[in-house]
Amino acid sequence: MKKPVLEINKLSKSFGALKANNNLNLNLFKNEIHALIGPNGSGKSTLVRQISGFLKQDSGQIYLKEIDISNHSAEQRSRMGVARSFQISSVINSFKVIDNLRLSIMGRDGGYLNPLNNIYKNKDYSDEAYDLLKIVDLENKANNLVSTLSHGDKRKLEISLALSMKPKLFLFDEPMAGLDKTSSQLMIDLFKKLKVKAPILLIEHDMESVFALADRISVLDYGSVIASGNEIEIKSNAKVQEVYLGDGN
Amino acid sequence: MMSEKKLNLIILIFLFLVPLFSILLNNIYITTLFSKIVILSIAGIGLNLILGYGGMVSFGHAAFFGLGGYVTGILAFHFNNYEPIRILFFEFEGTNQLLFIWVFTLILSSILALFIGYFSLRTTGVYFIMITLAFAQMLYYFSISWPTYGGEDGLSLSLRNQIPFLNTMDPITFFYICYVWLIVTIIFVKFILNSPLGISLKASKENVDRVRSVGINPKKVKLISFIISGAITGLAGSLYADLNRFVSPTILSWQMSGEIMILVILGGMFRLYGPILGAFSYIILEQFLGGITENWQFWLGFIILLEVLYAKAGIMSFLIKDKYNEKTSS
Amino acid sequence: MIKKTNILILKFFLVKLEEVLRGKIMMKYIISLIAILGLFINPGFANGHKKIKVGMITTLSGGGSGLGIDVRDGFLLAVKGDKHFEVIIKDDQRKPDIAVQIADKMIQSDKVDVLTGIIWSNLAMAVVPAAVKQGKFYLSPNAGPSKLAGKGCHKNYFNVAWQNDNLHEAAGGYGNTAGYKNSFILAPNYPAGKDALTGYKRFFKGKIEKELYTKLGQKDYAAEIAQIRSSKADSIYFFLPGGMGISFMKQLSQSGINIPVIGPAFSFDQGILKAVGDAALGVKNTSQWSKDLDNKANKKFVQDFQKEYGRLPSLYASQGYDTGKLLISALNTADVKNQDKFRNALKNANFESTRGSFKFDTNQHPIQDIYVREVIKEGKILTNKIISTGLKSRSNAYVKDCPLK
Amino acid sequence: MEFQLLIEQLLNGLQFGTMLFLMSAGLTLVFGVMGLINLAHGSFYMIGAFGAALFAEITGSFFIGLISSFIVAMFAGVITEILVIRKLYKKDHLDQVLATFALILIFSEGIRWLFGAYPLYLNIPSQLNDSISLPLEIIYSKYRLLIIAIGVLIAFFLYILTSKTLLGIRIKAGQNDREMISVLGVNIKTLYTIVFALGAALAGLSGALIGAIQSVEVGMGEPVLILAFVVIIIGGIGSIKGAFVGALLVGVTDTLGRFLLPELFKLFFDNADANLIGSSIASMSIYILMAIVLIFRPSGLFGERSA
Repeated sequence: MKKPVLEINKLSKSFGALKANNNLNLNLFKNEIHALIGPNGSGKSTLVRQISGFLKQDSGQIYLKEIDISNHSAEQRSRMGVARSFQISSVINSFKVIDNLRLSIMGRDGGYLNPLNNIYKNKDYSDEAYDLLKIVDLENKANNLVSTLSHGDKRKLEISLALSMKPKLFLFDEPMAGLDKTSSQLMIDLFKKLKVKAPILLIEHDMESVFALADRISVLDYGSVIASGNEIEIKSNAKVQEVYLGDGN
Repeated sequence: MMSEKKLNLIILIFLFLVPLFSILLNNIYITTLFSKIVILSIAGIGLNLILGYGGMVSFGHAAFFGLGGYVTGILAFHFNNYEPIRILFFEFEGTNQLLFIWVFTLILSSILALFIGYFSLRTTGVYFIMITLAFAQMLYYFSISWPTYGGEDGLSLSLRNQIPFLNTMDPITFFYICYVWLIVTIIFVKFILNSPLGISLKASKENVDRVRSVGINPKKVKLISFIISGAITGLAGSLYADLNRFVSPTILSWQMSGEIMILVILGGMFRLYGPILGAFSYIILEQFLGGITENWQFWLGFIILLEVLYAKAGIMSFLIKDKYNEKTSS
Repeated sequence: MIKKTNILILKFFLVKLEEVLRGKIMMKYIISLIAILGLFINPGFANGHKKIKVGMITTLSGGGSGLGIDVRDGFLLAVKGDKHFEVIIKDDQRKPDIAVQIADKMIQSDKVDVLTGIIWSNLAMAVVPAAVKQGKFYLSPNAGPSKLAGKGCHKNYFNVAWQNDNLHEAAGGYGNTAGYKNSFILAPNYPAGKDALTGYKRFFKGKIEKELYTKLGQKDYAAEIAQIRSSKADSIYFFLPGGMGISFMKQLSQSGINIPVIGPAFSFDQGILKAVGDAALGVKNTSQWSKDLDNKANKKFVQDFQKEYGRLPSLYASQGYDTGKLLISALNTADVKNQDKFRNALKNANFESTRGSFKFDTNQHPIQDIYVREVIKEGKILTNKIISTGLKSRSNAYVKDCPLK
Repeated sequence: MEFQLLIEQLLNGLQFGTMLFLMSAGLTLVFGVMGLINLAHGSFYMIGAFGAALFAEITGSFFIGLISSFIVAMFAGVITEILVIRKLYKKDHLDQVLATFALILIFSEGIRWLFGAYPLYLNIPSQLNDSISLPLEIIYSKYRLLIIAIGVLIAFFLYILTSKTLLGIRIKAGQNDREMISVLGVNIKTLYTIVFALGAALAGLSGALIGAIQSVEVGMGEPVLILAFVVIIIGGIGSIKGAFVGALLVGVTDTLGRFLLPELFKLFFDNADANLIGSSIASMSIYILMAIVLIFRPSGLFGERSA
């Protein structure tokens, strides 16, 4: 059997009495976009935060290419290739676009405690930054202040930051949220290109995008995966229908 | 209105010429007074590294300033009375050589900053302000009640410490020593601001999550910056002790921390040269008001209040125009 | 004073600078900066015969400023109308580093002949050694740290008030006279506090029940008073200057403890008595001066002070006054520029002190009587009355360490 | 060591703590509701004490003095809030620190201008100037017992105010969500003025209560201010309960530390050294306490965890 890039084993996390994740199992294979859907409060974001290391699990393990990273810090995981985006786009607003990328390239390569080298004069960094911006089509805004960018451009910048980490996998937390139709479509095209570089774990509310992109879909409810499969399997699953339509009827 | 670069140049040239003015006006005290301004500027630049660029509001930088002062005082004290310093099983002689003293000061204030920073950086916001204050207060009360080095009375150095071939007692020579240190500090901090550490620090101030998700540990970044900041302020304290030929617990008090902080904010936080202008205005104002009225503190308070309420980003913003005039909110 | 040539050089220099920098705006700033510097230019001082320039560094703002204000007022009263005097007064904010900087300014820029005015020992320690080494006279109107009386004495340093230990020694002596056998003594945990208790113990022959050091600036003495209550002491001696003493006395009287209290005059002097209130009534305190001292100089002083300022003079005012009178007496026989002659004139102390007899010992600290006073009520006003002489012609314990002859 | 002495010291700690609570309650409310760091809080303590001394002298009644301290400080609070503080809510912490520091200078020098440099007289009435016998042969000052009682009473009153009344609910809403509260139609400006003035008035009252047994002088507020900050940091900012617990902790630690530490060190050193080391460490004790609390609970004992 093929080895998964990411494997999550019996992950649990509670906040007081609330079980956000309950014995959750999940995996992600090469060249795959695995979409995670579920109603609000089903534990999707909690999961992303645990995978990326921003939140410590109560129990269970997370494996990245068979290495147990459950006890690694967020920054260690980032350097190991867990690249993420945030639900609300999170970039350094007071920096120029290109400096955001310089920051992330430098973070990836280490040596960020060096107080003497002039980072703005490092040609390797600049070249790589421009290459990355080309991928997301932002190279003509490289010297703009991030605070002046549109929402869509900020999303793109975030994707390029994730790309710069030489990722082994992407964690995208609602990347389409707040985007208009054309921007969403651009993003969908981009993701299709990206999944060849590294598999994507996608959390998304916009079902159109999910069905357009996902190779596999898992549905989360009350912190556990209740169904997993392709578009048709999910649509016909009784439990899923109950979760999504039950309270409506 | 002018560019920031031009203003910075004017500041440096003006400071360089201070001894000349002082000779022309036949008033050597001007030089002594500006030595104080330069020294406080160094302390302010040290604090500004973490305050303005790193968003860490340390209300305890007097700890480093005072430590620098006391290291200088204590080494000279032991040099003068020929008693070696004993710490546990180690024993070493005092010295009055500034070059050694400065190295000692830098090392010891870094160690202190490592200690204080390690614990303080577990907290954020107001808690950070207060825990740094707490550490400084501990040192303050300790220095008052520990009698070996004078306690509340402080410690007098009969002469300034020495540098080979220079007469440090000459006010102009001493001024230029401080001036050189100011230039060194500015260059060093400028390097930092363009370095990986500096950009990580600025980013950590704004968005810790982003920084972590690109593989940078913001705590380490902040701690290293805190140490550098403490060391710079410690050095300023050492110079201050030599300027006055005297150290006392006053320079460890919370008012001292407040004063360093005020001149940073007064001058303009997001600018490298802001603290210099802040120190300049604060000291000159103090001198000027003190000369005309006994209730000068009342008016000083009044002026500071007006500055905060109606000037946007420090005195520097009166003189130059750029994006920092509108305070960047994070 | 700017000489004309200096102005010309300055102008020439500025024109050159302008050419170099080629920016008019810059000039505006530089000129305004120079205008600020101009603030430091002092009015010219003619070096006429027998003029004297006095720099007074004292505490005029914040806590403890009452003492500085009294010293200043006393001094100014003494030299009032004397045209030989030019007095420059600066506020040290009770911070030693500020005091040092003011001293630098007065020596380097104002070029004073004599410095005086410092209230606190720690400030004196910071300023005096450097000032006298630079050839200035220093006359202390209040602080008398032991270091400056013993090995650290200096030919240009004169103390017109007392050596720090004096009042405490007298209190110890009074403890013997009053027949106390077992004293509870306390002072703040700082050098002057330790000196104070040492001074008391030097003369007190009874037992010390407990020696307690409190935090400097502490205002709540409940914990200490509880210990006094549970002790077997028959007397209390305390040295707690300023607000600390007020707090201690009030709280002691509220505690209902009825053990006699002795203190130095600092906590029972005119300025502070009103704030202590009736709690102070009957307390014995030691002082080298009192309002009711019966001599001509003192009567005139008390009268003039009240007339001039509309309040009763304090101990500190008397010390400032004596400092001024001493300077006048020296100036009458010698020019301050002739340092040796002037120093001898000071040493002779040929002036009428408000304390009656006044002489300098070889270390240039006073030899004087220290009195025991009792706090009484005159009408509605609390004040002091001398009840006995605690120590007659007392010098100090450090004379032998001082190399001066 | 005697048992009575220990109890007496505990009572002293309690009394010190309740006073600190009066000071810190306002500070913590103002910070919690308006997000304002107010260094000038100590000035209201001083203003209260001076107000009390003035009115007690004019009327001859200590109790009128006490009441005036509350009113005078409240008025000073209202005026300060309207003229200055209001403009600071939207500014960052640093500006607040700077501006309120400037206020300290203005108030301190202003008061000195008005009242002169020497301390003022304020003493407690003779019927309280006495001790009372408690069970177990404990003798304790009546006035200090009264202070404890007033402190506890006000703590109770504040508890009711913040948890049971409309004003309290609004204050709470303001703490949690500043936008929300204006949506609810509450007049935010008035609410802020009320909270600020209440804090100032409590500080003024404690200034008068303490001024009567200590001294009424310029600069009396700042040492207490630093202590009050220590208290609210230990307790967790914004929490009245935290301020109460923190105040008692600080009061007891300080009082007992001064008394017990020198005794403790006598076990290891000779008498003089023990006194010295003991009192040195005692003077640092509350700061050590605060550092320890913050190291283990970075947002104080009752603070929000995600501060």
